[in-house]
Amino acid sequence: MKRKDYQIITNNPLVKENYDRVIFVDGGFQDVLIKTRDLVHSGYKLISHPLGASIRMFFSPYRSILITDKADKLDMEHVEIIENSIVSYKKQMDHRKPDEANSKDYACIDGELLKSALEEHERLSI
Amino acid sequence: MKLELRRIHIKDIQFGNETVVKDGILTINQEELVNKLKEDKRIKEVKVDLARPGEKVRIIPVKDVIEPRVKIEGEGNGFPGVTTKMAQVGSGKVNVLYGAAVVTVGDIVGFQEGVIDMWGEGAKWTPFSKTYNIVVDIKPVEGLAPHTHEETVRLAGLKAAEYIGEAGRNIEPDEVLVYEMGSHAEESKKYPDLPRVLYVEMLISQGLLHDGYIYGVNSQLILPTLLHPNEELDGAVISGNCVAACDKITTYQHQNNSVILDLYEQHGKTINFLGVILTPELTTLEGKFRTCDYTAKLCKTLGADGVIISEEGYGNPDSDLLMICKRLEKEGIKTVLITDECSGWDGMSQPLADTTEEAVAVVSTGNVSHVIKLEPADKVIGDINAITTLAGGWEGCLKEDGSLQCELNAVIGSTSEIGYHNCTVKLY
Amino acid sequence: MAKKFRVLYYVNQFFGQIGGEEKAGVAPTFEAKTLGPALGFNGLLGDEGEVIGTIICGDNYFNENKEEALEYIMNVVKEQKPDIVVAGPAFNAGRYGMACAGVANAVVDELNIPVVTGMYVENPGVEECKSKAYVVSVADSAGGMREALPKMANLTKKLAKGEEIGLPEEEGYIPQGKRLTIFSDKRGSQRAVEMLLSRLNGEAFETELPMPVFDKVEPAKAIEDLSKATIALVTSGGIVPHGNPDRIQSASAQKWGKYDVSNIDALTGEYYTIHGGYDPVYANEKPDRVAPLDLLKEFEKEGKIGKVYEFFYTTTGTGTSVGNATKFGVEIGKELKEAGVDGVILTST
Amino acid sequence: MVKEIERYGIPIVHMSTITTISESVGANRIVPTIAIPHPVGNPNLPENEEYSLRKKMVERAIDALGTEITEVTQF
Repeated sequence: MKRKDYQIITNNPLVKENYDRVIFVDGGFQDVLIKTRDLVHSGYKLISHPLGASIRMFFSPYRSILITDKADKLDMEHVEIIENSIVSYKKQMDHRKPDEANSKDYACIDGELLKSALEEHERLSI
Repeated sequence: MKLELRRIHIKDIQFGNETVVKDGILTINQEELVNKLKEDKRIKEVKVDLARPGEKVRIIPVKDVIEPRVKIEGEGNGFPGVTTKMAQVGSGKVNVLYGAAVVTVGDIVGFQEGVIDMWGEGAKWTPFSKTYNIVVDIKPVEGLAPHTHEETVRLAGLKAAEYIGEAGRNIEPDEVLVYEMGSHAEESKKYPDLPRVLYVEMLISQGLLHDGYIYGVNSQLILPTLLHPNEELDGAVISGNCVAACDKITTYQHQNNSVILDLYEQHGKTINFLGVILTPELTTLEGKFRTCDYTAKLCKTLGADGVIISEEGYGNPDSDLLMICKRLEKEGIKTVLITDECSGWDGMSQPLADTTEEAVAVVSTGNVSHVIKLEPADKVIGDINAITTLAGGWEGCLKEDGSLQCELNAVIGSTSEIGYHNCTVKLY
Repeated sequence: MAKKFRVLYYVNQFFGQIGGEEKAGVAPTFEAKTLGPALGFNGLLGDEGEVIGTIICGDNYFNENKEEALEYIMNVVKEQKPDIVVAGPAFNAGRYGMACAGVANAVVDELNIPVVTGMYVENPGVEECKSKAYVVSVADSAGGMREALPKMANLTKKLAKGEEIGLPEEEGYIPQGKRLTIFSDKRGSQRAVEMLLSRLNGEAFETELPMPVFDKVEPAKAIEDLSKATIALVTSGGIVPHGNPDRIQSASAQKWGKYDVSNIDALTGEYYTIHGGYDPVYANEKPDRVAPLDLLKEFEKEGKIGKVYEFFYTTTGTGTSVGNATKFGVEIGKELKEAGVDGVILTST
Repeated sequence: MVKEIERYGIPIVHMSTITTISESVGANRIVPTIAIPHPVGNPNLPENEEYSLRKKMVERAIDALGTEITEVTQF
């Protein structure tokens, strides 16, 4: 990766092992969202969307989110996205538990999706 | 472009010594099919099974569904850019084994759960309980990287559909559907007074198990692009999605995209249908802003008066859907959105987390958290372990009598956001 | 012949034929008879069901002694074992509506027995119980009795027999707010095309997923002279005195607290945060970062505002239900109004 | 809470970080704040700068109460 303007908020041990610039969250998907929210409220911006694109990924025990490496002015659009994501997550998981039985596979796919997100970020050279 | 979809009505399927269609009965030479697929050295084992509507059969975990076809006239048999040489599709004659479907199963990851029940309560919720399904279960050799594994299963499904489709080459069709549409200039001249309508079809484009392909190009890499509707009906777009069972667009649903077909139906009568814009749903926010702006710009440049936007998936794509809507409505272009919703088990939650006041016309294709009960099957095709994943993931979702409770989101095509199925939501 | 299903009826003092406003204070009684609307209602059930008795309660009694009233009523319900409970119709009578709603919620929540009632759509009782009971939409006065009872009786029959309940507009009840997945006779794409055609032709269309509409209040008039005004400070940021004396919950708050701040110049030092939804470090360091009492006191000294109201109000916003937030607002607003407060600063996290 | 208090005819200003949520709960006078953990403050600033920022925000809120409005307004 040429760009170095990101950080990864993750609770995925695979990601922790394989990447630099990691803010590791010792907790669940929701804790990753909350950590992201705290940082967005302190002026960091979201690079990747906090949620996945399919319902199954809501059940993932692991999540990795990309944010900027520097705090800037608070961006309301980003605040709204992370807040709505938390509402959405809680609603989806209302009665469900994360799918721990398949946690290895989720860790792998989360890692793959992160890789795609980073490549996409790389293609947008701002 | 002029495309003839020549439907041969399939009324039953069976195994036999050769792969042929006779009197509407599709016979499959199992061995030949297996050998054909095993030409790919990455495949270790192939099992083929049949599932007919009404049988107490459960298919799980489904990866993709493909319609078997053969092109008898015109360029590009199969799926150009993926399984066959590059060609411009959208014109010519295609013989379709209508009523048959190739269903690929195979767990690339343990949490795939997409289910098709061929009978009873479960059958009501999926459009693929009404097709005669040739189920192809693919086990690759050990040690494949996840990407290669996914690709292997994806290609095997497409090849199986091509192989079976060949059986229809010389059969007289039961009905012929003609899809013809000229250039924008020609059509506008023919129908100067009809409102111009575009279809924006969003595709999940986010990485492994979350991809779509257009002429073999991963949609992650494209700017929104314009297609003649015939191209999609003729195999230009395929699915690489595995984990959004209820609302992913299977390859079958691209080949038979219901929004395209229903807009075609109105072309020249009430509207002038301009075509399909395929829009990737990206992961990064900057990427999302770019594709949404670009989509709106295309619609405006093409002079659309109205646009139907269909989403794929659930979660971050909701943002794209509403952003596109907002941008179009601001330009005075009227939109109708198709999406599913999550209003919780009891249907009492706010259905969308993101909202925008511009989204005044929305078709809801069902609540993904709606709980349904599935009876025990006599026979399970695929991976019996996937049943545990299928059952809800909460206390008491597996009953003593073998029945299970799951949410609609596990059922293939149940809340199809191209409106392929009949589910909707009403306020009670 | 199948056994008749059993209906227990609830009415107020007026419809129970005890008396008018002067009898609104009477405690609940039970009569094994069909009184008032219960009589006509019984007739509408035909051979299928019967009203086994009527509970009568004064509207004021119910609303002022809800606990006692419900205790009596619930005991009757438990003894009589009805298959279904019917209350009202209350038309536009607010206290009667609230009583029907109170009975409905208790019966559904505790005994899981279905309840049918009838109210005018603006009756405050509707919001209270529509998600649990079936509230038939009726006229705003008792003149609508003749139309109300058959609708209520139809729903009662269906519920008692376990039949499927149709759409609100078909059955005549006020939507309960449940979004149910059902099958349409047209596939989604067809519905989308038709909706678009309606839009393009300027015809009426109905979205299947209405965006939420937010209830608006007219902006209150501005304060004319700030230098004479009393300003109150309210927060949903969970700032409380050390030790959290009122035990306000850190999330999903069930109550609010008020604390005398007339003798202090800042919250810092004596207050801290109990809010469960954010990193507490900054707020604990300086709670005035969440509720800026210090600066309001400064502006009071400088004469920019007349006075900081002597009480500071606080609760937590995280996970607090809309219902509770509304209730807190009503209660706090009432106190502030009575105290003659001129303006309010509400801070949220 | 905002709406219900304003219903009594008392002008109320909502100091809130998420102004869209503020609008959705029915606030008419809104002052945007800094961040959820410290709406009326910014611990990253030197003390005197934080003080003047805070004072400005609270003054804006007070002035909002003295300003006649007809629709949702951000101050």
